Amino acid sequence: MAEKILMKGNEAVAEAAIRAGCRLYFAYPITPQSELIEYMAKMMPKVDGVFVQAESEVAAINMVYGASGTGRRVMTSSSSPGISLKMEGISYIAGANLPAVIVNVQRGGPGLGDIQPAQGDYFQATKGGGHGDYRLIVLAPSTVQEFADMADLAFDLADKYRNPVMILSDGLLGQMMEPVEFKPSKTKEEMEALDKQHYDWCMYPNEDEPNHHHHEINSLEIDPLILEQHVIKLGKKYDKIEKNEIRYEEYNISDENEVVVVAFGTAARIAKSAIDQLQEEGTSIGMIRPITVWPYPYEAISNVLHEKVRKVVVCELNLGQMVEDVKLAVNGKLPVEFLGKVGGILFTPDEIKAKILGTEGE
Amino acid sequence: MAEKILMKGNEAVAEAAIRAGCRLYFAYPITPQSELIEYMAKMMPKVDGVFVQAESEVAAINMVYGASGTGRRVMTSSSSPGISLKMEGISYIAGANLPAVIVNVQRGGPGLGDIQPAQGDYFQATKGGGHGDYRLIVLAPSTVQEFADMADLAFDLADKYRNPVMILSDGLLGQMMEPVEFKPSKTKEEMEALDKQHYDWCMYPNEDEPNHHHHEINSLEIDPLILEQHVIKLGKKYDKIEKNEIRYEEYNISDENEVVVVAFGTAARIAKSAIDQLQEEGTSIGMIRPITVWPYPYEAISNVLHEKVRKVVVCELNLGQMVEDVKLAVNGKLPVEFLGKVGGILFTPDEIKAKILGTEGE
Amino acid sequence: MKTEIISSGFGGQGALTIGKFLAKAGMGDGLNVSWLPSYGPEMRGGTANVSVVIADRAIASPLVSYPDILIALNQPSIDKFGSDIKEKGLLIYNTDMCPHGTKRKDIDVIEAPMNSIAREIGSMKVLNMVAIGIVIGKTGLVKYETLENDLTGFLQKKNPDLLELNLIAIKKGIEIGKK
Amino acid sequence: MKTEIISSGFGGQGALTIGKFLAKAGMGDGLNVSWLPSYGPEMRGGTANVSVVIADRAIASPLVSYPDILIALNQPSIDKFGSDIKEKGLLIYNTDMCPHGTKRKDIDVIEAPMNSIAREIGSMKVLNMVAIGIVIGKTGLVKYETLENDLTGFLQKKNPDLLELNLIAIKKGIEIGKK
Amino acid sequence: MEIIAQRPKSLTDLQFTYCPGCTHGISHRLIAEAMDELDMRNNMMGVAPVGCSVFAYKFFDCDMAEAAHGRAPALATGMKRSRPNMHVFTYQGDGDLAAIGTAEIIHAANRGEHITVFFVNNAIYGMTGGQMAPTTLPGMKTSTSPYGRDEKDIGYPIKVCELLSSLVAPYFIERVSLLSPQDIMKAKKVVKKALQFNKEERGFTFVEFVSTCPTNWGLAPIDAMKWAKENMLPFFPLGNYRDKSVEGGK
Amino acid sequence: MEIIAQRPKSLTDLQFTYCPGCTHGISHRLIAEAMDELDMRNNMMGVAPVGCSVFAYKFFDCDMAEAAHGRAPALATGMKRSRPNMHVFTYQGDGDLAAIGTAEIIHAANRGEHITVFFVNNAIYGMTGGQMAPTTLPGMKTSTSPYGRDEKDIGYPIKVCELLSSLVAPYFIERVSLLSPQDIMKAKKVVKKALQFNKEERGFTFVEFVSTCPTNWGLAPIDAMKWAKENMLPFFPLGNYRDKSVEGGK
Amino acid sequence: MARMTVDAEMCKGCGLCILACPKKIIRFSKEINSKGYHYAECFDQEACIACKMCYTTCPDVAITIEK
Amino acid sequence: MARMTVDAEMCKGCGLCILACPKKIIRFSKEINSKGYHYAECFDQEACIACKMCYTTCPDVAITIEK
Ligand SMILES: Cc1ncc(C[n+]2csc(CCOP(=O)(O)OP(=O)(O)O)c2C)c(N)n1
Ligand SMILES: Cc1ncc(C[n+]2csc(CCOP(=O)(O)OP(=O)(O)O)c2C)c(N)n1
Ligand code: SF4
Ligand code: SF4
Ligand code: SF4
Ligand code: SF4
Ligand code: SF4
Ligand code: SF4
Ligand SMILES: [Mg+2]
Ligand SMILES: [Mg+2]
Repeated sequence: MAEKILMKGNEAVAEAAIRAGCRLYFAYPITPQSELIEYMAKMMPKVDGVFVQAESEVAAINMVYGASGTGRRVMTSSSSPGISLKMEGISYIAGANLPAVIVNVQRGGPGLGDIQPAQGDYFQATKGGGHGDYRLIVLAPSTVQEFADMADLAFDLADKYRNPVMILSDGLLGQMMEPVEFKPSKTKEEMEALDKQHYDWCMYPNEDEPNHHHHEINSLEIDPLILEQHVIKLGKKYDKIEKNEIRYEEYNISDENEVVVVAFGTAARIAKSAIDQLQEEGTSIGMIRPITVWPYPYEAISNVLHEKVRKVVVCELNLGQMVEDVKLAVNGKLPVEFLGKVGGILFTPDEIKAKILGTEGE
Repeated sequence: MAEKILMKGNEAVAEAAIRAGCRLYFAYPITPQSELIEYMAKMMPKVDGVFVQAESEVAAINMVYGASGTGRRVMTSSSSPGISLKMEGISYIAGANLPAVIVNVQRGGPGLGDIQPAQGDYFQATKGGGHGDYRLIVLAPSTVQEFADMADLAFDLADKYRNPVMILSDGLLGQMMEPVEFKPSKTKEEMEALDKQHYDWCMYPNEDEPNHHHHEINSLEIDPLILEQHVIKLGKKYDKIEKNEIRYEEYNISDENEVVVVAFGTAARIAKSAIDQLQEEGTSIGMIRPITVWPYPYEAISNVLHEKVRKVVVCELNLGQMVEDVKLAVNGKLPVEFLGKVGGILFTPDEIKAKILGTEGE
Repeated sequence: MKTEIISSGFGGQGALTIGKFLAKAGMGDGLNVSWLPSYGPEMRGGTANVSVVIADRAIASPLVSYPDILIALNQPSIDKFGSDIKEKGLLIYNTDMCPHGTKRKDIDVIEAPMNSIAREIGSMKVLNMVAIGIVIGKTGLVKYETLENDLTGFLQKKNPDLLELNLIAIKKGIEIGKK
Repeated sequence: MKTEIISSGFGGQGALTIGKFLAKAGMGDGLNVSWLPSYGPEMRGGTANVSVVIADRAIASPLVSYPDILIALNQPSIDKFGSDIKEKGLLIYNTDMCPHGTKRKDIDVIEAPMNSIAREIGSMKVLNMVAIGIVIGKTGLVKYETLENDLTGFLQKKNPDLLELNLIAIKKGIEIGKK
Repeated sequence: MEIIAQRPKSLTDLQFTYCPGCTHGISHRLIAEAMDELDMRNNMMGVAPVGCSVFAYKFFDCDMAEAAHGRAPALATGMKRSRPNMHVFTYQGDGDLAAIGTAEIIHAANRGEHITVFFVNNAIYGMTGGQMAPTTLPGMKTSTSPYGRDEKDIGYPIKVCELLSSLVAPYFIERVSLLSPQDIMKAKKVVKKALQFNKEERGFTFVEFVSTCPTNWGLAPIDAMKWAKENMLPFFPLGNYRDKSVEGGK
Repeated sequence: MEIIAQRPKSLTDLQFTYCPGCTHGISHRLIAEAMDELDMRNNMMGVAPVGCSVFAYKFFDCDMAEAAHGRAPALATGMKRSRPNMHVFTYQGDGDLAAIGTAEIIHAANRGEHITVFFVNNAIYGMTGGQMAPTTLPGMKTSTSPYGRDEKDIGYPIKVCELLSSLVAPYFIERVSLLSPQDIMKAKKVVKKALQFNKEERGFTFVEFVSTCPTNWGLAPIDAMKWAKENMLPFFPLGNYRDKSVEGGK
Repeated sequence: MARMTVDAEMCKGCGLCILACPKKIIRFSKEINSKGYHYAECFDQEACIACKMCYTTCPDVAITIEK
Repeated sequence: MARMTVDAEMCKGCGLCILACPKKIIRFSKEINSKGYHYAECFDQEACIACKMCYTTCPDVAITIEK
C-alpha cells in the first residue's frame, strides 16, 4: 500500500495530475486555488514539464487549447470568477473535440463574492456556462483523496472522449489537508504511449506521416449544413458519455429509507454525518451522492425511491441549482425539498437533520 | 398610430433603446449583431449619447458595469462567443445589484461555430453562465416588433429590480427586416426623472447630498456572514421576479388540444405555422411561447395540459436545453418530446408537424 | 395569400435591394412582409441573396426554402435555387448573365436581358429595377404606385436623375412582365 | 471517538503548525484526520486559526464550530472562540498574551506562560510546541512517539538544533498537561 | 496648538487592511490629501481593483466602485463618459494592471480617457500570497517562480510607464517611489499634479508608485524599503515620462 | 520550359476566400514561400485568427489551429511549449491582435515566446464588415466611426511595432508593406528572415504588413494600394524596429 | 521564351497584375469565370520577359510563370 | 512647541516612523494594542520639531501632529 501523506486538496490534485502524465499546466493565481498553481510552479520543472503563469485566465485557457491541440495532457485551474473568464475558451475546446482538464476550486459568488467554499457554479459547470451546445464531463469530489483520484480519471475520460473535463471542487476541499495515497507515476513507456495516443488527429508529425502533415484544430464550420453534422456528432458523443460514465455513491440506501438525500461534494460530507446521527437515533435515511454531476445519475435517484420514502431532500451550498436535476430525476413522484446555504458558509449536520425531519421551524 | 418602418431587428432594438432613454452604449463588433453597434455609432452622437467601441467584449461589459453604477441607462450587445466573454462581468453586475441591458444575437456554436441563427445559449442565459447564484431576467422576442418593444421593457425591468436583463435574440431576428412601430421617445422630463431615479444608491452627487457622498458599487463581501445575507437578499429578489414578471403567449390553446407545443423566439414562429396548418387539417394543437425564459412560465404550461392532451412537444434550435424546464413544468404528468435543430439551420413547419403527429420516421 | 420570393445575384447587382423594395411596397399595401438576407463571409465575391415573404397573415418563417418566385440576376443563382422553385412557380432571370438558363418545364419563366436594358436606359444601377418591374407586371404582387412612392421618398432629394431612370426601368420591366 | 480542535493565534505564533503536527500525528496513529485553515485577506495582521479533527471514523465536516479543545495563543483567540468550546471541553491558553483569560467555569482550563517558557528554552519558535505538549499531556490524543518521529523526519537534516529545542518544549508541555 | 498634519478628510475612519509597513497606505494618503487640497472629493468617483487594495472602496471617502480584476480602466471609462462633470480615478496593482488588465489600461490610455490611474508596483501579487507579477524582477523568487524569475523563459519585467509612453494620447505619465519620507514628499507633488490635470480635464494621467510588499517579500518594512531602493529603482527609473503641459513635453 | 514561379507547396489548393485584390492573399503567399524555401513545412504549426483570414487554417498546408478572436499568441504559446521541436507562427489582423488580443500579444512578446507573429494591418475590421480598428487612421470613416475617427474622443491609431519595441525580449520586429511588387519583394525578405530566426530558435519575431481592404475601404484594389501608400505609410513608418542579430541592434 | 498562365477559376479579376506588368501584356478576358469575374489573361506571350511582377502581386496566387 | 500623537489602535508597529524621525524620539511601546502590535509612541514630546516626517511615512495614517 502506498504511503499516506497529509496534504491540501489543491496540492494533492496537482501531484496526482503530474503522476497521471500531465506535463503542461497554464493558469493564473486566484484564492482559494493558489496552492495548486504554486505546486505546479515548483514541481513541473522537476519532471521536465511546462509551467506558465499566464497573463490572465483567458490566456491560460487558450494556452490549454493550443497545447491540447498538440495531443498532450494539459490542465488549468482557477476559482469561480476566473472560471467565468474561461467560458469562451472552454466552448472552443469542446467545439474542437479536444481533451483538457479544468479544475474549479469554487468560492462564494456572484461577482467578487468572497473566498470561502461554495457550490454556486453548478449550473455553469453542468449546463454550459459558455455558448452553444456542449457538455463538460464534471466530476465532484468530496474528500481530498477523491479530489486527487479524479485527476487521473479526468485525464482518462478527457482522452477517451476528446472532451474537456472539469473537476468541480470548492475552497474547503482545496484548502483542507487530509491523508491521501497516490497512484504510482506513469512509467516511461506509459508516458510515451500517452504522447502518441492522439497522433491521428493532433498537430505534430507522427511516425506514419513524418513529412507532410495537415491536421486542423478548429471549432468553426461556416457552412450550416456541415456545422449541423458536427453538432449532431457532438450530441451523439454526449449521449454515449451519459450512457457510460455516470458515477455516484449510494450511502445508507435501503428499503427502510424514509427520506432520500441528494448532495454532492462538500455538502455531501456534512449530510453524511447528519444521516449517521439519524441512523443512530433510529431513522433510516439514504443518500445518493452524484460523483459525476454531468452526466447526471437521474436513474440512480429514481431507482432508490422505495416505497417508504416520503420525500427527497437536496442539500447544496447555493440558492438551489442541482435541485432542478433532482426534480427531473424524481419526475413528480415525490416532493423534493431544498436546503441551501450561501455566502461561503457551511451548514451544520443539525440543520440538515432538521430539514430531513421537517423540524426546521422549531 | 405611429408609422411603420421596415427595419432590421438589430437596428430596431437599437432605435427602441434610444427612445427608451438609453444614452450609453459600449460594445465590440460581431456578426450577426454588427448592425446594432453600427446603428448606435451613428445615432448616439445625435442624441448627445455615448458610444464607445470597446477593445473587447470583456472591456465592454465592464464599461457597462461602471456606467450603470452612475445610475444611467446603459446597454451592450454581442453574439454568442462575445457573450461568453462577458460572463464574469455579468456576474459582477448581478452581484452588485445593478441595472443593465444586454442583447445576445445568438449564432451557431459551440466555439466559433457559424454565424447563422441558433438558440444554443439558452442554458447560459437562463441558468447563469457566470459564476455564483444570480439570475438574469431573460426576454425572448420572436418578431422584430417584439424585439424592439423589449428594449423598453428590458430597461424598465432592469431599473425596477436593479438587475441585468438579457434580450435573447438570434441571427434571424437580428438580420431580418419586418415592419415595426416605435413608441415615442422619452420626453425631456421623463429623461430627467430617469437620470435621477437611482440617486439614492448610485455614484454621482444628488441634490439631497450635494457634498459629501460615499456610495459604494460592489459585489464583494469578504465576511461570509454578510455575503450570506447579501445572497439571500438576491434570492428574495429573484423570488419576487418569479412571482411578478412571468410573461408568455398562449397560441391556439383550448381544451380541444391534443398536443401542446412549447417553443420560444424564432423556433416559435415556425411552430405557429405548423400549428395553423394542423388546425386547418383538423388537429388542434396549442402552444405556450415563453416570452420571459427566466422567470419561466412553469405554471402556465402545467395549466394547459387539459384532458385531451397526449403529450408535450418542445422545439428548439439546439440539442435540447429549454426542454429541461418544460419537463420541470410537466413534472411527469405527460410525455415530453423534443425536436431540435442545430448548426444555424431552421426546421421547416413540416418537420414540426411530423414531430407533433409522431410521423417523423415515415 | 402568401408569396415567397428569393432574389439573388452577384454582390453589387442589387439583388438585396430588389427584396427590400418589394417588401417595402408590400408593407405600404398593408400586407405583412419580411426580408431576410443571406449573410456572412462566404458572401465575399460570391452570391448574395435575400428571402422575401409577402402575406396577408402573420409570417412564420422568413426564410424561404421553396420560393414562389425566384429572381436570378446571374447563373449561379439559378444553379443554386432553380430546383427549389415551387411547381407552377415563377423564375425571372437575366439572360445576359445566365448563359445556361433553366431546364425546368413545370414553372413559368420570364427571360430578360437586364444588363442590356439597363445599359440602354442609361445606368447599370437600374438593372434590379427592371426585375422588380417584371414581378409587378407579371403578378401584381405589390402596387406600382406604392413602389413609386417609396422610391420617390428615397431618391427625390438625393438623386432625382436616378429616380427618373429607376421609374423608367420599372415600367420597362412591367411591360415585359405583362407580355 | 472524535476530537475537534481549534488552534488560534497571531500570524507568526505558529497556530497553524500546531494543527498540522497534531493532524499528522493522528494520521500516524492510524486515525482519520482533517486540517482546515482559515484563509483570506482578513488574516493580514489579524488572527490565524485552524480547525483540526481527529476521529476513528470518516470525518464529515472538517470545519470546527464547537471545539472540544481550543488552543489560544493570544487573547483575541479566546474572545473569538472561547464561548464556542463545548461544555466540559478544554481551553489551553498562553497567559503571556491573554491578559483577560476566560470567565467560563464549565470547561477545563490549562494556563501556561508559553512565551516565557519558549524564551527559557531558547527560541520563540518553539512556543507552539509547548501547546502541543500540553494537549498530549492532558488528553493523550496522539502519541508522543509518533509526533517525535514526524518532527525528526522533518527537522533532523534541516535543523537538528531546533529539533532538540522542539522536543524539549513538547516535553515541558506534557509535564504541564499532566499536572 | 493647531493640528498641522492629520488624517485627510478624503479617507474614511476605517483602519486599512494592509500589513504593517505596507506602502499601499502611503499612496492612499497621498491621493486623499491631494483630493482634499484640490477640493475634488465632492465630485470624485474612484475605482478599486482586485488586489490587496480591493477594499480601497471603503477607504476613500468619495463615490467608489469595486472593479473586476484588471478592469478598473473599463469601469472608469464607463463612469467618466456617463458623468463627464465628475472626476474619476482608478487605483490598481501590478497584477491587476499589467497582467490581466493589460488590454484595458492600454486602450484607456490610447483613447486618452480623462481619468487618473494610480499604479502600485510592488513586483508581486500581494493579495493572493506572493505570486510572480509582470513586474517581478529577474531572479526574484516568488511562490510561482520558486527558482527565481528566469528571464529566458518568461521574459523581463514590464515597464508600464515606458510602454504607455509609446502611445500618443496620454497627457501625463510619471513614476515615483514611496521608499523614504523625501521620496514620499516628491510623490505627493506628482499625485497632486496628476489630479490637478484631471480636474482641468486635460486628458489621461498616470502615476506609478514603486512600492513594497514586506509580507510577501519576507522582509521587515524597513528592510523592504531598502531592498526596493537597491533592486527596483535600477529597473524602474523614477521620473517623468510624459508631460504635455510643458512646452515641448514628449 | 521550366516553371519559375508557381503556387508554393505550403499552400493548399483551395481558393482563398478573400475579396478581389485583398492583400491577405499576398502575405499568405510570402509566408508559404518562405516555409518552402526554409524547408519548415514539415515541422510547422500555424495559428489562424478570427478575421477575414479565419480560414487560413485551410490555406496553409501544415498543421494549423484556429484560435478564438485575439488569442492566437496564447494558443501559440501552448503549442510551442508543448512541442518545442516544432516551429510555430500566428497570423493575425489588427482587430484581432491590437484590440481584443492586446494582452495576449504583449505578454507573448514580453515572455519572448519562440514564435513568429504575422500581423496584417489594414486599418479596419474586414470580416465583420468595416468597423473601426485600433489602427484606423484619424478622420477615417468606418461603420462604427461614421463621422470619421475623432482622435480627441477615441485616440490615435496604435502603432504595434513601436509598442512592442518598448519590451526587452522580442528578437526581431519589422514593418513592411504590400503596396507594390517592389514592396512585396522587400517584404518577402523580411518574412524569410523572421522565419529563419524562428527556425534557429532565436526568440520572438514579428512582422507587420501594411495592407489593404478594398471592400471595406470602398475602393478598387489598385486605388486601395494608392490610398494606403498615401495615408497609411506616413502613420506607420516602414522599417526595422528590432533586430538582435545585428550587433548593436536595439 | 517565357509563358505566363492564369488559372481562370482562381483569378478574381482584381487587376493588380495588369498594373504590375512592365510589358503591359495582361488584360481582362471578355469571358467571366464561374464566380462572375472577368479573369486576367496574357494577350502577348511572346513579349513576356518572365519578370514575375504579375506573380508577385497576385493576391490569389493564380499565376504560373514558365521560362 | 509641538505634539506628535499616535492612534494606538490604528498603529501596526511597522517602525517606519521610528526610522523617519530626525530627532529619534519615537519608540515602540511596551504595551500591545488589541491586534497584538507594539504601537509607536513619542517618548520626548519636548524635542519634537513638528517636521512631519513620521506622519509622512506612516502607512496607517495613525499619526497627528500639532504645533
Ligand atoms: C478574474 C480573477 N482572477 C484572479 C483573481 C485573484 N486575484 C486577486 S488579487 C490578485 C493579484 C493582485 O496582485 P496586484 O494587482 O499586484 O495587487 P497587490 O495585491 O500586489 O497590491 C489576483 C490574481 C481574481 N480575484 N479574479
Ligand atoms: C469574441 C469575438 N468577438 C468578436 C468576433 C467577431 N469578429 C470576427 S472577425 C472580427 C474583426 C476582424 O478584424 P481584423 O482582426 O482586423 O481582421 P481582418 O478581417 O481585417 O483581416 C471580429 C470583431 C468574434 N468572432 N469573436
Ligand atoms: S500582502 Fe503585501 S501588498 Fe498586500 S497588504 Fe501585505 S504588504 Fe501590502
Ligand atoms: S473584407 Fe477586406 S480584408 Fe476582408 S477579404 Fe475583403 S478586402 Fe480582404
Ligand atoms: S512575367 Fe512579367 S512580363 Fe510576363 S506577364 Fe508577368 S509581369 Fe508581364
Ligand atoms: S492579380 Fe491575380 S487575381 Fe488579380 S487579376 Fe491578376 S491573375 Fe487575377
Ligand atoms: S514630527 Fe518630526 S520630530 Fe516630531 S516625532 Fe515626528 S518625525 Fe519626530
Ligand atoms: S509608521 Fe505608523 S503604523 Fe508604523 S509604527 Fe509608526 S505610527 Fe505605527
Ligand atoms: Mg502587486
Ligand atoms: Mg483588419
